[in-house]
Amino acid sequence: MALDINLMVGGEAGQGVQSIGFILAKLAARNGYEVFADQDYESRIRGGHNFFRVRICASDVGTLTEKVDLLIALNKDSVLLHSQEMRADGMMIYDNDAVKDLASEGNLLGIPLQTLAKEKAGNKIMSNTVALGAVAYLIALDLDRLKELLLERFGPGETGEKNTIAAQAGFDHAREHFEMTARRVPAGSNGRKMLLNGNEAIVLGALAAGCRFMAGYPMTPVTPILEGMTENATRMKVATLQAEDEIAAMLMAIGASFAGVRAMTATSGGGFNLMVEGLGLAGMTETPLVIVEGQRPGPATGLPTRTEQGDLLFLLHAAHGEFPRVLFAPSTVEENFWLTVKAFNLAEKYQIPVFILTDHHMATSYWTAPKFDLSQVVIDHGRIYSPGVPVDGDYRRHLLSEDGISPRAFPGTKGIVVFTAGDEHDEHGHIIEDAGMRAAMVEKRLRKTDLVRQEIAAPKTYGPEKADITLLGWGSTFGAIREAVDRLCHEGMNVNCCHFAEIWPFPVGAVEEVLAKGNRKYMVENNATGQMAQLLRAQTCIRVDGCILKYDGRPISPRFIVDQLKKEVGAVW
Amino acid sequence: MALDINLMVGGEAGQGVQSIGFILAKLAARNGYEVFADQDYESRIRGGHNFFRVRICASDVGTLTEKVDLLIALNKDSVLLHSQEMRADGMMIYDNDAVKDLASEGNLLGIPLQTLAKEKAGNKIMSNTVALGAVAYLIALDLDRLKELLLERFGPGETGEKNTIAAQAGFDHAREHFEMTARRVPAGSNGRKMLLNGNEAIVLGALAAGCRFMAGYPMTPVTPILEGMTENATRMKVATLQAEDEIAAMLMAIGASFAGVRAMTATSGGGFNLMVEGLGLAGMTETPLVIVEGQRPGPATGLPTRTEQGDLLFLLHAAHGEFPRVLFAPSTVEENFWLTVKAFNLAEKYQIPVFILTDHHMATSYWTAPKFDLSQVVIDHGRIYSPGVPVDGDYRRHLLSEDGISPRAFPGTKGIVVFTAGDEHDEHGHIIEDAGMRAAMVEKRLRKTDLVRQEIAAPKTYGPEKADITLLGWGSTFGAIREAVDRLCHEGMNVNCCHFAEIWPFPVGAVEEVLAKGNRKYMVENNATGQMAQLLRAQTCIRVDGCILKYDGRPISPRFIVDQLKKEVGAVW
Amino acid sequence: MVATAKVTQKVYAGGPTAWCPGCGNFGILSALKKALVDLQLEPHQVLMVSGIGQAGKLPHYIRTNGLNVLHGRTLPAAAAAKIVNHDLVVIAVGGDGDGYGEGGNHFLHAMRRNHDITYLVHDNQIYGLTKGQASPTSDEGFITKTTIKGAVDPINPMALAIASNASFVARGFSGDMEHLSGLIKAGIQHKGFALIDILQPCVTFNRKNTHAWYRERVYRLDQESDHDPADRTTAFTKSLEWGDRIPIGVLYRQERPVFEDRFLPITVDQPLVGLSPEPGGVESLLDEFV
Amino acid sequence: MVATAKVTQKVYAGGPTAWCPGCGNFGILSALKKALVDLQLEPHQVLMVSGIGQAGKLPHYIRTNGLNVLHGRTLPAAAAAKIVNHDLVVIAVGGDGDGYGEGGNHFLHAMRRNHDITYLVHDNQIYGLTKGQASPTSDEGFITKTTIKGAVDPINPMALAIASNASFVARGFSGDMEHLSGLIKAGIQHKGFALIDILQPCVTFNRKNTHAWYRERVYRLDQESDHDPADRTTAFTKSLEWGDRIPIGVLYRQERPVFEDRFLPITVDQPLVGLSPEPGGVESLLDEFV
Ligand SMILES: Cc1ncc(C[n+]2csc(CCOP(=O)(O)OP(=O)(O)O)c2C)c(N)n1
Ligand SMILES: Cc1ncc(C[n+]2csc(CCOP(=O)(O)OP(=O)(O)O)c2C)c(N)n1
Ligand code: SF4
Ligand code: SF4
Ligand SMILES: [Mg+2]
Ligand SMILES: [Mg+2]
Repeated sequence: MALDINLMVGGEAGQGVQSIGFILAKLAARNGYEVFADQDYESRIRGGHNFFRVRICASDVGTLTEKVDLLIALNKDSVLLHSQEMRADGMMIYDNDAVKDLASEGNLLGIPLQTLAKEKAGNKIMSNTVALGAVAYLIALDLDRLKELLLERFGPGETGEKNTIAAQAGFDHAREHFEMTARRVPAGSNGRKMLLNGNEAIVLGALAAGCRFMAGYPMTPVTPILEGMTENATRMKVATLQAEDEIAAMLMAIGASFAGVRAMTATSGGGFNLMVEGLGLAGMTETPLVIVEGQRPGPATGLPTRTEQGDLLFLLHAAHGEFPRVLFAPSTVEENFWLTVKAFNLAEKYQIPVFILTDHHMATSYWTAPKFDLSQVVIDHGRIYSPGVPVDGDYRRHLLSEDGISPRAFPGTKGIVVFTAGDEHDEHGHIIEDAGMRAAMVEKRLRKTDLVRQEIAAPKTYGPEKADITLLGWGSTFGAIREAVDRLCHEGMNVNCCHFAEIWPFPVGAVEEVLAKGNRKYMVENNATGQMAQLLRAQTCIRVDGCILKYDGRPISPRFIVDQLKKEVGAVW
Repeated sequence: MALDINLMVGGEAGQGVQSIGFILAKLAARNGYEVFADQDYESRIRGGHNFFRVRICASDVGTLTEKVDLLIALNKDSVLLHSQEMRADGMMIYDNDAVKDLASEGNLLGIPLQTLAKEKAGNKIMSNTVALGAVAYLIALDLDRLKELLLERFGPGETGEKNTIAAQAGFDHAREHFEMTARRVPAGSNGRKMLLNGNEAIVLGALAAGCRFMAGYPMTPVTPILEGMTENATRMKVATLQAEDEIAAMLMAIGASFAGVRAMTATSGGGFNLMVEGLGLAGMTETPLVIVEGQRPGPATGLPTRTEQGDLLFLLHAAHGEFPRVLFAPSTVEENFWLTVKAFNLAEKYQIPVFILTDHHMATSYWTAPKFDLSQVVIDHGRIYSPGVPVDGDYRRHLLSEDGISPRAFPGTKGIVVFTAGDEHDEHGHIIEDAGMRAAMVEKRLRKTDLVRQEIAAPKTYGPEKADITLLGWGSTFGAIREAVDRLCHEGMNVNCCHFAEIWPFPVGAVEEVLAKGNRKYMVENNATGQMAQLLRAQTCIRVDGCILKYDGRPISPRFIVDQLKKEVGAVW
Repeated sequence: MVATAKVTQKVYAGGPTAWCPGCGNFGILSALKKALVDLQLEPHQVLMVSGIGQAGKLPHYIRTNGLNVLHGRTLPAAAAAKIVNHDLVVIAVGGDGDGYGEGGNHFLHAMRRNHDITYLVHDNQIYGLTKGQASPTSDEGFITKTTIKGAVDPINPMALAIASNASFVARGFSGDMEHLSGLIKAGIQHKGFALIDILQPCVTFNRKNTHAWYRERVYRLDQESDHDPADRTTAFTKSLEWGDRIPIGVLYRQERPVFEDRFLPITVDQPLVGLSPEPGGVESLLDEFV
Repeated sequence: MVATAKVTQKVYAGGPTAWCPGCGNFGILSALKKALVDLQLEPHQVLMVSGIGQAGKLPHYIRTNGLNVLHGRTLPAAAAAKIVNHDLVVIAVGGDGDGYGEGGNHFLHAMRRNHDITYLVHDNQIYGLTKGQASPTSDEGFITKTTIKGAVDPINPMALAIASNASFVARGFSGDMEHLSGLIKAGIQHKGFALIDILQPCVTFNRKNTHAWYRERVYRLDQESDHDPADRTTAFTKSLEWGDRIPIGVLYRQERPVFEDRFLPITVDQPLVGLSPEPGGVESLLDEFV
C-alpha cells in the first residue's frame, strides 16, 4: 500500500496540541506530501482533552483514518484514551518527566521532554519542540526543514534559535534511544504545496473575488474567517467589522452591498438563526450577498466545537416567503476557494443571496493543495446600469425584465436615485398594494431560479462508472466517501459514489441522469435525519435504499462507512 | 339555489368600513344564518381604499364569492372600483351627499346619508348607521335586531339611542324610495351562533386550554391575539406582555414554560424569523411551546395587510439542527379553536414546540359557528415527575426513557433541582462533550417524532368518494376548495378534495391511503412555488399533476379554482 | 431659499403620502426637505435608510436614494453604506418602536461606534402602523390594548444617548418646523453619529401626547436656557427633564473620532465602492500558505 | 457561617468546572454560593438562568435549578420565569458580550420594566469562550484579532443602567469576594431589577485588565467616598469614573414598582404555576361572541 502515516498529538487545552500538530502537518507538506489534519477539542480554553491528527500520504487525501502510527501523548489521559487506537506496530512518545508510572519499553517511547528542554534550550516550555524533533527522527522527516519552520514561526531571534536547539535535542535523543518506525516518510520532493483549512480557503476566495466588506460576530467554527479578513483588511482594502450581533452583521452586509461593493458575512447555525430576517430582505430587495454558514451539532448551542451536517434543509427554506437562492457545500479545500469566487459572481449576476455551507470538520481541517491559479479567477458583476439606458431620471431598480434581472445602479450616481424596499414594491422600488404588480414582482424574482440552475454543476462522481452500489453524500464527507469507495472496491465490492457540492438550485436533470442506473443507493450524511435524502426525494422522487448517518458530533470516517454499508447490504453479501 | 347574499362595504381607511361590515355580519348571524366575512385593507390608517365583504348563506360557508348583490359605497372610489363586481340584479347604496355626480336610478340607490344622520340623529357622523338601516330594509334583515346590536355596541346611553334613530331613518328612507332587492334574507331562526374570526378562536382555544402566559410583539395579522389575551388576562389569570422584540417574546415563552405554565407566543413570518433561535432552544431543552404564525405575503415586509401561504416549508425546517415539532394549519374557525387546544396538549405530552400556522385570510375572516362545546376540552399535561420516582435528589430532566419522553418537574419543587441547557447535555441537563451521550440524546429526542405522528389526523376529504380529479390543499383554502368541488360537480365534473389541517409530522400512511386511487391531482395553494406539493413529494413521492397557485396577496376564491382547473384539464374536457 | 440655488424643494418631490391628515410626520418631511435644500445637497448625494412603521415610509415621499429595510434594522444598514461610500450623506429614519424597541441594540452600538450618519426618530410615543400599542417611549401609565395596567417606565432616548457617549444628541418637535430643520442641518453637518429624537404627534392613536400637549411644554434650549451642550453631566440632568417643560434643541455635543476614520482596519481615503480587485495582493497571500 | 444554619456551602456543590486556572470566574462562584448560604436559601428555591460564554457556564457549577439558554438571551427567560412563579429567587448570569453585545436590547428593556430579578454580568472586557475578541466593554483602543485598529468606545454599563432608570446598579470585583458576596446578597434582597456588573480578570485573553490592573484601581464606594446612591445625577457622574480609580459598590438604588406587581394585567397573589384551568370563565367568554 502507498505511503499513509497517521500521527496523533494528544493533551489538554493549553498544552499546545494544535501547535505541534500543525507544525508536523506543515513539515510533511514541505516534504512534498499530501496532508490531511484535523483537531478534536472541547468547548473550553484550558484543561479537558484535545487531540490533533495528521495524516501523511503520497497522493490526494481528504479524510482521516482510524489507526494511529505515532502518538505524541502530552499527558497521561492521552496515553490512556488513545492506546486502543494505535496500530499494532504503532509507537507512542510521552513525556516521562510528566508521566512517571509508565515504563518506556517496546513501542512506548518515554522521553524526558522537560528535562531536555530545560537542559538544552534553557526553558521547560520548549518540551513540545523537543517532541517534534523526536518525531522528525522517528518518521524520517527532514530536520533542517523542521528548523526552518521553527524559525519562520518563532522568528529568527533568540526564541527561534532556542526552538531549533530543542528540536535538535529531541532528534538526537530519539536517534540514540529508539529505532525509526516501520512507517517512515521517504525523503519527499520539494513540492511546496499550500497547507490550509477550509476557513482559510474561503478567506482567500473572498479576497480573490474582490470582496470589500465583511461584518460578522464571533462563532465557532467560522470566527477565523472574520479574523482572517480583518488581518488582511489593510493591504487588501476590505472594511471589516465585528458587529453587536448577527442581526446587525447581516444588515450591514446588505447595506454595504446595496451601496455597491461585494459583501459577505459568516456565522454558524446558531448565529444564522438571527440572520434569517435579513436573508428575506436580501431576497426581496434583490441584494447580492454571500453568507458562509459553518455547521456544528444542534439544535441550539449543541456541541460548539464539533461537527455536523444538520442545517441543509433549514438554509434552503430559511425566511418566510419565496425567493431564489444558491447553496454550495464545498467538499474539498480547493472547492472552498473556487466556490467562494463563484458565490460572489452568482450573487451579483442574479442579485440573490448565496450560501457557502461548510461545517466544523471542513472549516478546521488542514489540507494540502497546489497553489490556486489566480489567472482562472473571473469576476462577473452582472448587469450594471449604464446612464441613459433607460433614460436618466427614470432608473428603475426593479425593472420587470424578461429574465427577471434588472440592471443595478448604486446610490451616488449622478442624475438618478436608487431605491428599494423590503415591502413589495413597483419597478422604482416604492411600496405598492396592487395585486397585479405584486404577482409580476413575484414572477420576476422567481424567474431567476431556473436561470441560475443552469450555472450549477452536476454532482461529482468517483469510482467505476457502472457499479452495484452508489454512495451519495454532500459537503465535507467527500474525502471519507471516496476512500470508502476505494476500500470497498479493493475488497471486491463494486461501489462508486455521487457527491454534491453545488446543491441549490438542485440540478435535477443532471442528478436524474447520474442516478438513472438501477443500482442501490446509500446516502451518507453527518446528521440524524438524512436531509439530503429528503431533498433528493422531494426534487426527483428518487428514494435511496438506506442512509448511513452519524450524529455524535464527530466526522465520518471511511471505516465507519465501510462498516455501516456492510451492515446495510449484509444479507446480500 | 339556496340563499346566498353577498354584501360589500367600500370606503377609505377611517370611514368605518370594517365597523359597518361587521355589524351586518353579526346581524345576519343573529338572524340565524351562516356568515362569512372578510376585509381587504391597505397598510395605512387613513385614506386608501378598503372594502369589507359579507356573505350570508343558509348553510355552512367558508369562503367569499365574487359577485356582489349589494354594495354600500362610502366614497366615490368604491363606486368606480366595484361596479364591475356587481351582479346584474345587484344594488348599490351610496351617499348622495358625498357623491354628487351620480344619478340615483335603477339599481343605483343614492341616499342623503349625512343629511338624514344630521336631521334625525343630530350628528353627521352617524351616516354609516343610516346606511345600515337602509340595508336592513333592502335585504329584509330584522330592524329590531339591528337596533339591539347597536345598543350592545354603543351602549344603552345617548349614543346608542341616537344610533337606533339613525338606523330607523335609513330603514324608513329606503322603504319609501326603493324596492327590496331580489335577494332578500327570509326571516331566519334565532340560532344565535357565534360570529368570530380565526384570531378570536385561537384566543378562546388558548384560554380553554389553560394557557397562563403569553408574550408577543405587535404584527399584522395576529396582533389581536396578544390584545385578546390581554383583554381577558385579568379574569382568566393569564400573564401577558408586549416584549421589546420577537426574540424576547419567544424566550419569555420558553422561560415561563420551563417554570411550569402553558405558554405561547404569536407573530407573523417576519417576526417569526427572529424566533427561530428560540425555537431550536425549545427543541434542545424539550420545552413545550405553542407558536402561532399568521402568514402574510413575503419575503421581508411584503404586503403587510394581505394574505399568503408562503411559510410552510420554512416553519417545518426552521432552526439549525434536528428536533421534532408539530404543525397545524387550521382550515375552519372551529379548527382554530380545537387545534389550539390540541396544540397545548401535544406540546406538553411530547415536550416540543407546536405551530399553529394561520394566515391573514384565516386570522381576520369572520365565520359563524355553533358555540364550542367546552365539555369536549381535555387537558393533558403529559408525564409529570412524582417525587420519589426516580429517587429524590436524582431528578433527571432528560432521563433517557424508552419512548423519549422524560418526566417534567418544575423549579421550586422541594428536594430536587431542575436543570436544562441549550448545549447538548446529559440526563441531568448538564453540558457534555461525550460522543455516546450525544448520540443517545439525539435519538431520544427524535424518537418522539414517530410517537406524535400517531396523534396526527388524516387529511379531510370532501365530495364523491371516487372522483376523476382530486383537489388538494391546506389551511385557509378549505372553504374555497370545498365550494369549487361543489360547483365543478354541479357542472358535471367528477371532483373531490383532500385537505390538510394537521400537517406535521406528516401523516404519511394516511395520505398514501387517501391518495392511492389513480385520479388526477391538483394542488391549490396561496403561494408561488407549491410548497405543499413539494412536501407531499418529499414525504410520499406522490407527484401532483398540476398546481393552482395564487400569489398576488389576495385569498383564493372558488371561481379562481374552477377557472384554473378548467385551464389545467382543458385538453381533457 | 438662496436666490441662486440649483437645488430646490421641487427636486425632492416624492410619491403620494399614506399618512393620516394632521399627522406630525408631515412637519418632519418638510423640515428634512428644507434642510437638504438649505445644504444644497443633490438627491443623488443623499441615502435614506428606513425601518418599518409610519416613520419608515418617509423615504418613499422624498426623492433621494433609499433603502427601506426591516422593522428596527435601519442603523446597521445605514452604517455599512456609509463605510463603503463615505461620499454619501446617510440619513437613517424610523419610529420610536422601530428604533428603541426592536432596534434597541443597534441604537446602543451605533452610538458608541460613532458612525458618521444622522438618525431621525419620529417619536410619537406609540406604535402607529400597528394601530396603537404602547411604544418604549410611551409615558408611564399610558393605557393601550397591550398595556391595560399602563405602560412601564419609558426609555429616555436622550439620557441613553448621553450615557452611550453619543456625539450629537438633540430633540426636535415636528410642530416647530423651522427649528427642526435647523437641527437636521446641524446633525448632517456634525461629523459623527447625530441622534435627533423628534416629538411627533400621532393624531389617530395617541390621544395623550397631542400637538397641544407638546406645544404647551416644549421650549427651545438655545433661547430659553443657558444650557451648555458640551458638558456631559448637565446634559444628563437636562435629559431627565420631561413633564411640564420639555427642552428641544441640542442637549449634548462632542467631537470624537468617527468609526470610519479611526477604527476601521482600512483608511477610507477613497470610497471602497469605486475600487477594482487587486489580484496581486492575493497572489502574495497564497504564498504565505506554502 | 451561622452556627445553626441548615443550608451550607455543601448543598450548593456543583459539577467540575471547565474554566482556566486563575480565572476570575471562580471568585464569582464563591461569592454567589456564600450569598445564597448567608441568605439561607435552599437550592430548590433558586433559579439560575444563564447565557452562553464562560460566564454562562456558571449554573452548571452550583446546585440550583438552572436554565442555560442562548447567547444573549438570559433576561427575557429569567423575567418570564419570575412572572409565572414569583416564589423563586431568579438570578440571571452571563458575560459582557452576552449581556451588552448580543443581549443589549433585553438589557435595556428588562431594566425599565424593573423585573424583580438579579443580574450578574461577568465583565472580563473580552469574549472569552470564543478566544479573545473585543467585547462591548473592552477599553477603547484594545487590540484583538477583530479590532486591529483598537476597540471603539466601550459601553458603560453603569451609566446605561442609571440612564435606564434601573433600580439597583452596582459594580463588584471578583477579586474582592467578601464585598462581592455582600453585593449579591443586597441585589437578591432588593425588590426590583438588580444589576451587578462584576470586574472579572480573564487570565488567558485579556492581558490588559488583569487581576493586578483591577486591584490597583478599584476602591469601595461605601468606605472611600461619601457617595449617595439615591441621587441619580451624582450616580451618573460616578458611573463615568473609569481609569486610575474604579469605584465598586452600589452606585445607584431606588424603590420603584416592579413589573410583576404594578404592570401585569393580573395580580400575582399566588404563583400562576400552581393554578388549574377555569373552564367557567371561558364559557362566559364564548357567550360574548354570540
Ligand atoms: C420584525 C417585525 N416585527 C413587527 C412588525 C410589525 N410592525 C410594523 S410597524 C410596527 C411598529 C410601528 O411603531 P413605530 O416604530 O413607533 O413607528 P410608527 O408607526 O409609530 O411611526 C410594528 C410592530 C414588523 N414589521 N416586523
Ligand atoms: C447567537 C450566537 N452567536 C455567537 C455565539 C458564539 N459565542 C459563544 S460565547 C461568545 C462570547 C463570549 O463572550 P462573553 O459573553 O463576554 O462571555 P465570556 O466567555 O467572556 O465569559 C460567543 C460570541 C453563540 N453561541 N451564539
Ligand atoms: S397613525 Fe399616527 S403616526 Fe401613523 S400616520 Fe396616522 S397620525 Fe401619523
Ligand atoms: S478564557 Fe478567560 S474567562 Fe474563560 S475561563 Fe479562561 S480565564 Fe476565564
Ligand atoms: Mg411610533
Ligand atoms: Mg466576556
